[in-house]
Amino acid sequence: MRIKSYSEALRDALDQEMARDPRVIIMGEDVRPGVMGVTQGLYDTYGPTRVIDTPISETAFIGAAIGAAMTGLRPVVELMFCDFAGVCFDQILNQAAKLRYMTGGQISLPLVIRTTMGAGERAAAQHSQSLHHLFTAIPGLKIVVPATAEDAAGLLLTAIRDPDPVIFFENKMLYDSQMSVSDPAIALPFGKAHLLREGDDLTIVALSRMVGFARTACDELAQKGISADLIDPRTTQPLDEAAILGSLHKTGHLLVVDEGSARCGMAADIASLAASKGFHSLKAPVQMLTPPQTPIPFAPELEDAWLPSSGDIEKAAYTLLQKV
Amino acid sequence: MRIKSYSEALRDALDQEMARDPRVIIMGEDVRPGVMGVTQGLYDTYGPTRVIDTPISETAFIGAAIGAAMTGLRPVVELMFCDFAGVCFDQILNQAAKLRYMTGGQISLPLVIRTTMGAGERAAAQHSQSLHHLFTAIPGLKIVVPATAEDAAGLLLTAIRDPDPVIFFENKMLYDSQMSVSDPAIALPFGKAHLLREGDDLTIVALSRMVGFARTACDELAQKGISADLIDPRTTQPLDEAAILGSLHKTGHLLVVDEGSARCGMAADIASLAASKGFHSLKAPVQMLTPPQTPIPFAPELEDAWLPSSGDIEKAAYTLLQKV
Amino acid sequence: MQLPRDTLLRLWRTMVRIRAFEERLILENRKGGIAGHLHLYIGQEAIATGVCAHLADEDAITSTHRGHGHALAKGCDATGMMAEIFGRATGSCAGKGGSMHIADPKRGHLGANGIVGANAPLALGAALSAKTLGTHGVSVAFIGDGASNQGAVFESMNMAAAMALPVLFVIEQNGYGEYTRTDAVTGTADLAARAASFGMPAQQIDGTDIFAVYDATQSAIHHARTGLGPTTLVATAPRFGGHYEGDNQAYRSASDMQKARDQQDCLALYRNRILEAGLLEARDLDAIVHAAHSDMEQAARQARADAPPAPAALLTDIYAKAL
Amino acid sequence: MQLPRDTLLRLWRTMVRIRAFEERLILENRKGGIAGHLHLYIGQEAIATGVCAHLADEDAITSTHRGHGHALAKGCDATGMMAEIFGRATGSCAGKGGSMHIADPKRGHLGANGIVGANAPLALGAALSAKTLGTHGVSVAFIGDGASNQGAVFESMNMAAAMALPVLFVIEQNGYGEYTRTDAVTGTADLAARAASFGMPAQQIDGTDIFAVYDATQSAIHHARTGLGPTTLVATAPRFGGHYEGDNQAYRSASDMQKARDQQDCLALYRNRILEAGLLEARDLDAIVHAAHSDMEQAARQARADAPPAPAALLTDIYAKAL
Ligand SMILES: Cc1ncc(C[n+]2csc(CCOP(=O)(O)OP(=O)(O)O)c2C)c(N)n1
Ligand SMILES: Cc1ncc(C[n+]2csc(CCOP(=O)(O)OP(=O)(O)O)c2C)c(N)n1
Ligand SMILES: [Mg+2]
Ligand SMILES: [Mg+2]
Repeated sequence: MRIKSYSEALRDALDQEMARDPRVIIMGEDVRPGVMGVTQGLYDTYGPTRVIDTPISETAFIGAAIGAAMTGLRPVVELMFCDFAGVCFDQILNQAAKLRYMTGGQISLPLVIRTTMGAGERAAAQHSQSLHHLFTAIPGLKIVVPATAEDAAGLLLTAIRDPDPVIFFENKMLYDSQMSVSDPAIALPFGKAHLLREGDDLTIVALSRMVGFARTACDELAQKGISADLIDPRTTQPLDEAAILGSLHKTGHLLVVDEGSARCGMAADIASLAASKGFHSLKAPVQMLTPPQTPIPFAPELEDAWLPSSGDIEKAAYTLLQKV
Repeated sequence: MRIKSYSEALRDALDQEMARDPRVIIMGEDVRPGVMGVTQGLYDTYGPTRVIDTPISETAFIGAAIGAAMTGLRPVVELMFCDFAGVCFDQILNQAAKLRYMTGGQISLPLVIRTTMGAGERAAAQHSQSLHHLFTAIPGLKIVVPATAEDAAGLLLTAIRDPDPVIFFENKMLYDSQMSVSDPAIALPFGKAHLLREGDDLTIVALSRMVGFARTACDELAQKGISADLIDPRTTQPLDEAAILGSLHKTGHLLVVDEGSARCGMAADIASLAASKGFHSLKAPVQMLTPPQTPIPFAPELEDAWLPSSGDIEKAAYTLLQKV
Repeated sequence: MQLPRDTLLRLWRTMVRIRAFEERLILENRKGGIAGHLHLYIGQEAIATGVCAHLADEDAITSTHRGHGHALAKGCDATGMMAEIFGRATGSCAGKGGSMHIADPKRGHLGANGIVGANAPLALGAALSAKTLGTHGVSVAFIGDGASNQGAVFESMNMAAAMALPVLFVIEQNGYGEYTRTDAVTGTADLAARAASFGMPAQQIDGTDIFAVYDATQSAIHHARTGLGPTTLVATAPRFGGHYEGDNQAYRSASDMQKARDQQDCLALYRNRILEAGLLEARDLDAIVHAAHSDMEQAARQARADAPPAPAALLTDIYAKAL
Repeated sequence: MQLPRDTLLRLWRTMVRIRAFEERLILENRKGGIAGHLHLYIGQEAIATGVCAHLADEDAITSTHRGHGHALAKGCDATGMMAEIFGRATGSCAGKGGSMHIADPKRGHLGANGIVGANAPLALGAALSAKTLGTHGVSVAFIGDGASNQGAVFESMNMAAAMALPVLFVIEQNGYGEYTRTDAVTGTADLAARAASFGMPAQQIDGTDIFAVYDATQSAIHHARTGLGPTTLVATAPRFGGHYEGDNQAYRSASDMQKARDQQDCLALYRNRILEAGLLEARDLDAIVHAAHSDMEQAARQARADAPPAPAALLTDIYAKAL
């Protein structure tokens, strides 16, 4: 174990896989200097054929990564901000996600698109979104939303070794968060939720940065004598339905916390799971805590109000239980 | 009233608004000849300044429509298939949807993007998708999914007169469906659901082409002594929550039928509404009927199996009620 | 024209098989039983044939909605393709792709594409693999003239040039994108100059002249294989039919359509030239035509007889392993 | 150089105000209290100034992440901009947009943009409105050299040329896209020739020479207003600072940075030239510098004093009317 930041853990995991498998290459804008931090230094080790700076042409280089994945490489491509998925969405929606199926299974796509999500940087509406739900809605993709450095590293190993296209959402507000992590990283399975707290009164499902906030909220709730299961699904596709339903069966109360869209987002998705397969466990309305359905405002006061906080989570849990 | 197809009703509504308001222009690929049917003949009436054939450059022409909407025109732009939204997604996600908010309300965007959705044409995975949920998840857009010729015409008038960007999803499998419609068309409000059948046993919420299938299913169910409220929200943003919750309060049972994604889609979205605000009305698990979470297969046998049918709806309703 | 006899026969055979495959499709489509649209390549056969003649299985192509010709020229099996178009379990994509999504990675065919222009970046990727893995492979993206106005294509041209990737962009200039004349929506008439401005050699060629296509491709592929980077070829050839089979082409003059068939038929042009030059005998050529038609008839008969995919196929191939 | 005195003063004033605005931002940022990144325009002032000198409020611009200069040159209010960058309710976008999203449609500023290249299509739309409504307006899209490799830009160039829209594409060639040299990821060194290949006049100009920018723009705007369609200008000028304020520019040589300041400072070049030619007096120029600095100091003081948006602002301006 070693103390590392989320960002360092990711970098080391990349390094680990590049050392292990010569087919792994990295592509993206400014990946040599490593503007986003994670790829820093890899160019020095692996050189220009494996660490490739691209033009500011996301369609071309993500498409190229898809083509490369079809033909023997295992590209890990960096899309600086998930907000930029708009300019290359076709390559993800209609190419990467569908090629295996459309070709009757002839094509394998060992591709990872690393990207960042998350508000809080005062980067405004076009650089702060959390769009994991848009990709979870596309069959053929796997979606990873790690909340901790350990998970980030372990899931990145799995993503790189996976034969299917993976969209890997790093929360940029977590990059500097430190913890003691396995060294070298240990691969973690997809579709296996992480139970961070155990309790009886309610189930809190949280994603990405909201997991940490929820952990804080759980500690506060514990002070008030309320105990919660805190579940981080870690991957939204595949989703560990059993973990969520199992916990719900025990607690009867569900709070979902997500930084993505309130409409057609992961909170709704998980709430719908409870309403269908978990209905008989439910003792109270499902609570969904998400930002309001607006673009992300620039002014710090507004952005802070926009993003769910640990206090909001605590309050939502409390309201939920009062409602019984 | 006159008998018209869904496609004719749309064309006539376009004609009606173009005649009424000289700022309304039409843009898109092959809109002069009217490859998709709806814009046929409008070029003869309105000429090259108001009916504009574009290059096969969706980013450029949808972006141009956004820019034109900011500066005094009211563009109605055709995106042949909603599947093609991938190549111009940024202009919708980060430009059209956010410009009013990011500029503190300085910019108005009276823009309509007409597009097609729907499986059944044996057009395979890249020409058959129903992606209304992806847009419903984006704050700042309004989303219309008309199920009948009357609704298509009435909602298109409203869309064109609306000061916000509207994504208007025409189900291409409905283009030839005929009915008696108001002539001239009468504007229909956004956010107002259509109650097509009234009943006590369950609430069926269906969208787009699934509405007609659900109507057939309701007739069959009626034969078996089961009566249902059949609700077509007509717009997914704004969503007529009151109509759905009101009906659910009466019936206690909810079946949602949608052709979009099973994950993070409209079925989940409406189910989550029931699980939160409608929980105390619910007497049984919410049923969601969607296609399986796969790309859309080409082979007719597979495509037919993929798409929910009226028989599937009937069965789902029956199962739902048995479960009580 | 100094090509060896077997090359001449091979080129003819490929062109003829593409024509026969699609003429068979027209017949079968009239009989009924083919679902969805067919975008036919008839008139443009010399392009796919002349280009793919230089490619081995290790070389990759990415193709378009009008892709039957590319697939056959790249060596895909006509029987599997026919079955695919009929939506059969025996189809090259197990019936899941259809006419617009034929692929055969073993032959280096990475797939036709329903999103115009989207195949260009994919071809870059294959070229990148070839370069990185040192296979000496090249890749070819076929692109319609209408599709050449897509951002994906422009971005790919720049990136290929910047990285000196072994790619060939083949723009098939048939004058139309669906019902619209490409020149009406394109700022320049010179697509080759436009491509060249991205930093690569580019050339306009007569796409009805297979020798022109063959020669230009040879140079381009040599250029690519020797590490000098991409090339664009803009090959002009008419679409005989409409955008899709059944399109009545109200937007197109009768004389334009007639001229295509009478004066711009790449097969007739080839045949005349070869016979005039005395390079092959008429009966050799005719035998190939005959064989092709009977092969395609047989492929269609087989496809009609084959079974559709089993219902369980709906849920396979979404991921490598079911989740 | 045969410009009237008041034009010379106006150009100087605009350049100086842009410089003063951003120098003030650097100071204020060091003091703390400015959230988010600042992408500074220092070094490129002559481009925005020379271009926008020809534009009226009816003419539109669309801008980039590095957009303060464009906004000021287009006549946006410095106080409102400063307040916006401080995230105040009094900001030009009510504090909702920030540095990267400044807009002022009344002045014809349709918005800076955080998605590089995405502003190009928007400018086409304004040009289309001008053409359709017969206002004789033109529009300008400012585009970074890195951003010029985006599909959105290429598609827009083609569409503008095909439709002869009154648009000017101004590519600001500062040599970098973030930390990467643009030439390392671009297939051609000649961005003007690349633009020209789309079917429009295009010209490379010295973006540190405001007279060159002014003259080239004058012709381009005339061309556009007379219905002849788009033009591209590729204007070269160095970024003095990093990609964003605080970037230590480890990727850039000290001499490159020094050269920018010592030899390529468009303000110093202008001042020297004007004084040498005896067109204006040093004290006139200096007074403007003085006034600009005190204006900007005042704007910053005001911005610091202004209130942030009220919490209710979170939920307004999503739609014209709340749903
Ligand atoms: C991104 C995208 N936009 C639009 C279409 C619809 N479409 C299919 S084929 C076609 C015309 C293509 O013209 P061209 O590239 O010249 O190819 P051709 O049909 O002439 O072979 C269009 C517009 C599409 N498939 N993809
Ligand atoms: C579509 C998109 N891709 C990537 C980015 C991240 N990004 C912001 S600025 C920038 C560099 C832009 O370079 P250039 O266009 O030359 O403008 P400059 O910063 O030099 O003014 C990049 C890559 C972005 N904002 N949008
Ligand atoms: Mg064409
Ligand atoms: Mg630059």
